[in-house]
Amino acid sequence: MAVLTYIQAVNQALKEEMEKDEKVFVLGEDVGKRGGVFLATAGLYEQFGEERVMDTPLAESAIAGVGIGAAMYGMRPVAEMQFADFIMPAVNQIISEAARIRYRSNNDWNSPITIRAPYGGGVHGALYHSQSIEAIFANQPGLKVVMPSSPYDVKGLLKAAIRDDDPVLFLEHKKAYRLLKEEVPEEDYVLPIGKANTVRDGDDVTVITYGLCVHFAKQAAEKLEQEGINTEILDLRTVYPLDKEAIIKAASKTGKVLLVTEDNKEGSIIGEVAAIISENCMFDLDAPIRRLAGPDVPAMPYAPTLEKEFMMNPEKIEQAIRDLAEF
Amino acid sequence: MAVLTYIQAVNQALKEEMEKDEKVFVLGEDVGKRGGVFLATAGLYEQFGEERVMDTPLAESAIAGVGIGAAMYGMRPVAEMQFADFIMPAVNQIISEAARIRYRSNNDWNSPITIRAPYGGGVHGALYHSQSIEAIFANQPGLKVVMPSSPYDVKGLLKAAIRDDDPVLFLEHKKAYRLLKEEVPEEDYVLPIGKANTVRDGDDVTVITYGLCVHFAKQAAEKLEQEGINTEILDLRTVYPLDKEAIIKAASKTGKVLLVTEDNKEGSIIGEVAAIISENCMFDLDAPIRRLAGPDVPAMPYAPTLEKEFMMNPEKIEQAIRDLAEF
Amino acid sequence: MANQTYSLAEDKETLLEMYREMLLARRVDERMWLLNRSGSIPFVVSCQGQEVMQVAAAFALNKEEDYVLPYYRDLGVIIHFGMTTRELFLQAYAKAEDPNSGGRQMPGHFGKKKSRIVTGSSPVTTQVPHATGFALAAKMEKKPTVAFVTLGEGSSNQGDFHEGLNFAGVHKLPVITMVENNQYAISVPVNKQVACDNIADRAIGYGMKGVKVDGNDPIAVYEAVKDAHNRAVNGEGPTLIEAVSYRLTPHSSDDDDMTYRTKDEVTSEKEKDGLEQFKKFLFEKGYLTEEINNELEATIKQEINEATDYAENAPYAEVSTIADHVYGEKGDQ
Amino acid sequence: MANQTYSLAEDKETLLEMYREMLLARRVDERMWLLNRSGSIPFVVSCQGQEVMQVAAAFALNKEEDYVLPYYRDLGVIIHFGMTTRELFLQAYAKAEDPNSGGRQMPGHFGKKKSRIVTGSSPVTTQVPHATGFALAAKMEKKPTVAFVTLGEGSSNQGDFHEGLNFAGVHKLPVITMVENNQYAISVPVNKQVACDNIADRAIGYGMKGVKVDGNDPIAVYEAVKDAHNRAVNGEGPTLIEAVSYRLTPHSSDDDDMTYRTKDEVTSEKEKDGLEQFKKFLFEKGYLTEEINNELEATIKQEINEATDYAENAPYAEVSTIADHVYGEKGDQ
Ligand SMILES: Cc1ncc(C[n+]2csc(CCOP(=O)(O)OP(=O)(O)O)c2C)c(N)n1
Ligand SMILES: Cc1ncc(C[n+]2csc(CCOP(=O)(O)OP(=O)(O)O)c2C)c(N)n1
Ligand SMILES: [Mg+2]
Ligand SMILES: [Mg+2]
Repeated sequence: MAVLTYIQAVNQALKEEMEKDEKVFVLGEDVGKRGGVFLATAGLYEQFGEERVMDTPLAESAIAGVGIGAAMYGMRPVAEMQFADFIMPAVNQIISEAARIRYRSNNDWNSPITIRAPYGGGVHGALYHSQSIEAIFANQPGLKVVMPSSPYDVKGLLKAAIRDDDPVLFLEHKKAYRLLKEEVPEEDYVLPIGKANTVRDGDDVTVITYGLCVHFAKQAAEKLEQEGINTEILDLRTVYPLDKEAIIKAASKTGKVLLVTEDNKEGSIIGEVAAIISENCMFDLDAPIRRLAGPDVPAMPYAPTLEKEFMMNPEKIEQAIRDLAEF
Repeated sequence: MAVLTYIQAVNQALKEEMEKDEKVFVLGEDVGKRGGVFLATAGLYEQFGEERVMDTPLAESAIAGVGIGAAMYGMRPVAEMQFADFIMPAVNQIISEAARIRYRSNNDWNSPITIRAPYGGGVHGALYHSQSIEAIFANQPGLKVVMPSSPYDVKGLLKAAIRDDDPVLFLEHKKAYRLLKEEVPEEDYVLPIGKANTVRDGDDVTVITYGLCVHFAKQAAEKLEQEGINTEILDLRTVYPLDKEAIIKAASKTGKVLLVTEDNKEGSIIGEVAAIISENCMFDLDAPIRRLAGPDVPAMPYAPTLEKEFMMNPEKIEQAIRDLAEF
Repeated sequence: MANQTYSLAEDKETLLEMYREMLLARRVDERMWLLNRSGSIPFVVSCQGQEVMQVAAAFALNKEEDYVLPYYRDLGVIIHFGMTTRELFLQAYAKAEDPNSGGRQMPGHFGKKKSRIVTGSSPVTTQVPHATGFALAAKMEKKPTVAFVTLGEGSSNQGDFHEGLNFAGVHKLPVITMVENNQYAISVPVNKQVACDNIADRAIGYGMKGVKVDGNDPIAVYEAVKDAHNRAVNGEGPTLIEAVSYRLTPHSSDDDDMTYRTKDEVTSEKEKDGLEQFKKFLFEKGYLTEEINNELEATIKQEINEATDYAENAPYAEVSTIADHVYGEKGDQ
Repeated sequence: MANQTYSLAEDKETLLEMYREMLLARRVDERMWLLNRSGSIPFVVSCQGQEVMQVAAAFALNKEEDYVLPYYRDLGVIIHFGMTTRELFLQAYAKAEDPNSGGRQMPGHFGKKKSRIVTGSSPVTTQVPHATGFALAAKMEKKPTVAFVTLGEGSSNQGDFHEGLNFAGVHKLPVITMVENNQYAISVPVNKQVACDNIADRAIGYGMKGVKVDGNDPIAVYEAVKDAHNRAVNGEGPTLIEAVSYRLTPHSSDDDDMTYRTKDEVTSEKEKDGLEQFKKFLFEKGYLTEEINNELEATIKQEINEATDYAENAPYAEVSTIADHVYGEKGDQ
């Protein structure tokens, strides 16, 4: 098995799906010759040509809308939003159209588009190149929102997204692109959309999180193990619709739950996770649910001091787990 | 005091604010001669003229964006989205711009725009004229989201929104427009944005809700009173940012909490309410938090049978309160 | 009627079939207003005044290869593409059997894959980028398919119009966009929607051909769309067509147009009604006679009566189906 | 240099001041690249190749009455409107004292109310409807104010361009929109962004005047903007100006333009550099001499050195301020 970075896993999944199915094509800004500003599509233009690796005009509503049209026709478009922050002009196409096409047509039409977007901070991106945007979309039946936490998951989940018969919003943490590396099988595999994944077993405290924060949580858990604190970590993988069973099981297991997100606290998707727990297994809890999140400010500032203050990190998580363990 | 309907209260608040401050003006589709498709602006065109009651081209991103520009200049625009469902093309202007202008400019600029939009179902509006859209916006620091439940609240809260120095999304339930009537003072008054309101005292069960559902909850509570079940009802009034104190107080009071929304369940704002309770007063609860919401389908269908199945009503709330009381 | 060299003017059969479809659209629409006013259906949004451009345009398309992305007034387009009268009343009554949405959407939200009619929503103009997407896919698949999309003139101010047409222009895609300029967007007259003299003037900004035609002249509309279709299938790219007529009814059954326009204006516009003009033209040509016309009216009336009865008595979708088809399941496409 | 009758060509003082501002913008930009490459600042996005059009346009505006809504390359515009060299380095270093955002936004996100520079964001083209809003407000308040907004040619494909300009056209508002066509949108050449020959051709669709000028010709740009400004204040409505030059640097410090364009192309374009041309013109005119020029360069260099030192040593915002100004408080505006 080769060791791949998170971004290489994105690239490999795209390459393999395009080789496997000629209905798969990529469209977005600078995805062609440039290979994407993060090189997610590097080499694809050379291998598959301009028509299947298409530089679009600078217009996100068209990137989504044209992709949705092609998907209804029967293609498998993979649309790239250059930064998740710039998906906003496409919200009408994604929510009013992609998410509702199957339901509104009573199953006559469907729209199997995958929309990739790099989200998250810690890259000196400031207010508009650092945002977590999942909460805006994680309330729209008909849409699926996937947020992988590792190169292995990226490959298996992106392939699943492209093959999914419904629209999938695929959010990649841009700081993870080069930070995270691991062995990724050469062969073809898919991971189930809609299912969470237990990435660590423990019986003292349960951490439920997703995306880059899974990596931070693992680091924290390893340190705490030396103190004899054993942490269960559930990676949501799909943040909409949520895997309720897995959440209830993981919360009940330890009775002490820490929910972690890089997003602002109020209105983030971990609020829904807390609600599911409080509805279904509140009496199994030995401590109040604890949420660890970004501050409720528009997004993270550029100044390194302020960015650091906003960002999630292993230390914050470690402290929160310890507090819960000692509760 | 005159008895006003919910829509008349909207109209009166607009009229009085326009009389009081000539920087206040209205812009939107068909708000002029037509007086708005729900007659929210009836008579204003005649009283204040075309320039202050402006029919715009059919383009929501411009309605919001031009309003935001005028607000930065120093005006007090009140933009109307003809239906909340059609706010989607304006999401970029509302979230990327209005909500971030003060923070990103470090308080040098601000954008005091009010954006009114009729939301909600039960009016044969089907998928695109019935939606609850608050969850999309109730995660954006810098923005305030207000959802009044009665004519009295409409007048006081809309005036407060127009005078607020920050952007306010003001969501009016279109079924309430003519359904709800009550005495509304002639004189000028404002109600505080950001504060919830206890509309009913009780010590058996606490219902926390907002908008039209407050009306349904009151009806349910009155019936249950005869059975000796006393219901506390907290009207959130502002759904973002939430009044955490009031939520904690109301939940702790009875220890049995029912959260109600007309929106789809997963990802709705009552999830955040549940999270606040489970973080802050979980051990004061005598029953699991109960959520009553719409089904997780894109929006309510047109066929009367299906619309009825989707919509919230007093019977559903009554049953849920009774179940909790008996828990 | 502009005098024409093209043989369509001499093609009796086609002209009569066009007339039949226009008349059917008009009569179906009129019936729906009756049903609405009598309280049987809660809503109707009309094609009246636009049937001529709709049917004439549809005739210039290829029913086997093309896709249409209609908007809510396009009864004429979808009738030609295969939506039956019965299906039209099933959607008006929101019954389970409605192929458009199974009663989930409001009337006027058309879609029927079997007839190559693409599902539509309420937010205006979102179908324009979709049409570009269909055209892009067809081009990739080397199919002779053209995407035909319509919208109102007010809707041509949405960002999606600009983004969708620009994309089609840059990639020279086989899309025909027809703006049905009926001179009002609900209460707002076209001069408060746009400052340009012609919506067709926007074409140059997208590097495509722009054409303005009299929407009450079926032969002019047919030829404009036919020409655009030829260029599309020959890889010469997209066309923007503006067809002008007048909205003869209020915006919808919820609207009161007397709050913003006068009875006189409407009456004088009614006199230019394209359907009436076309009928006169067919009489003058001797293609249509009182006898044929009465027979036609009678057949249509019966068809509508049967469809109304059928739809009225058809069942609503089971309440238990409310959560069906949010996501696909094995066995769906 | 197009030969001109208008006296600006003879107005030595103004031309020299224009030159000074263009040169300052260029030298500030060059310093930022040095600081970036040496690791002192994480990011820079450049004005190089566009200083001439930016400064010339700004000179045609009224600093006391107008508002500018610049985009990230507009060093020339904001320098003329009053952003100091020190402030430019404060924002590059993201220090607390930065008037643009107090170090909250990336470099190139300008805003300073005192200088009538409206705060900008990263999503492109959102400033276009804002400019229309400023113009609308000014018109309501009967002020002689004009809103001047800029964007790139790629950004002219966003829906907000269409919606903002259409609104301005319909209401005949005093807005000047200048598209700075530098022929690339990151890696995508203009011919893959638009299919029209000129961005200015889009004006007709909004019922406004469209003008295309050589962005390397300061006198042509000045006159185009001046003319638009005159018409705006006389209630004759908005203008769309396309000014053409070339992006001399990579898109930003994060970009590698050699992946999509050739060194030869860039070198040959460098020869048309408007700043160099203008300098030659001033020498020919005898307005500029080696001596004056060296003095100018020296003063600018010192100004930049001082600003760099100041900014480098200035403090970042206190961590405790992270939650300030999410919402207004008593005492704010
Ligand atoms: C995005 C959006 N905004 C507003 C509406 C409400 N609305 C429905 S039809 C209409 C007017 C459309 O006018 P036009 O495009 O000229 O089409 P017409 O109805 O005249 O055929 C409006 C404002 C909508 N459906 N979608
Ligand atoms: C809505 C949005 N989408 C994408 C981006 C990323 N982006 C930043 S600049 C740019 C290219 C802009 O090109 P152009 O408009 O020609 O301006 P230029 O940089 O050439 O001056 C892109 C795609 C963005 N900032 N905003
Ligand atoms: Mg119209
Ligand atoms: Mg450019």
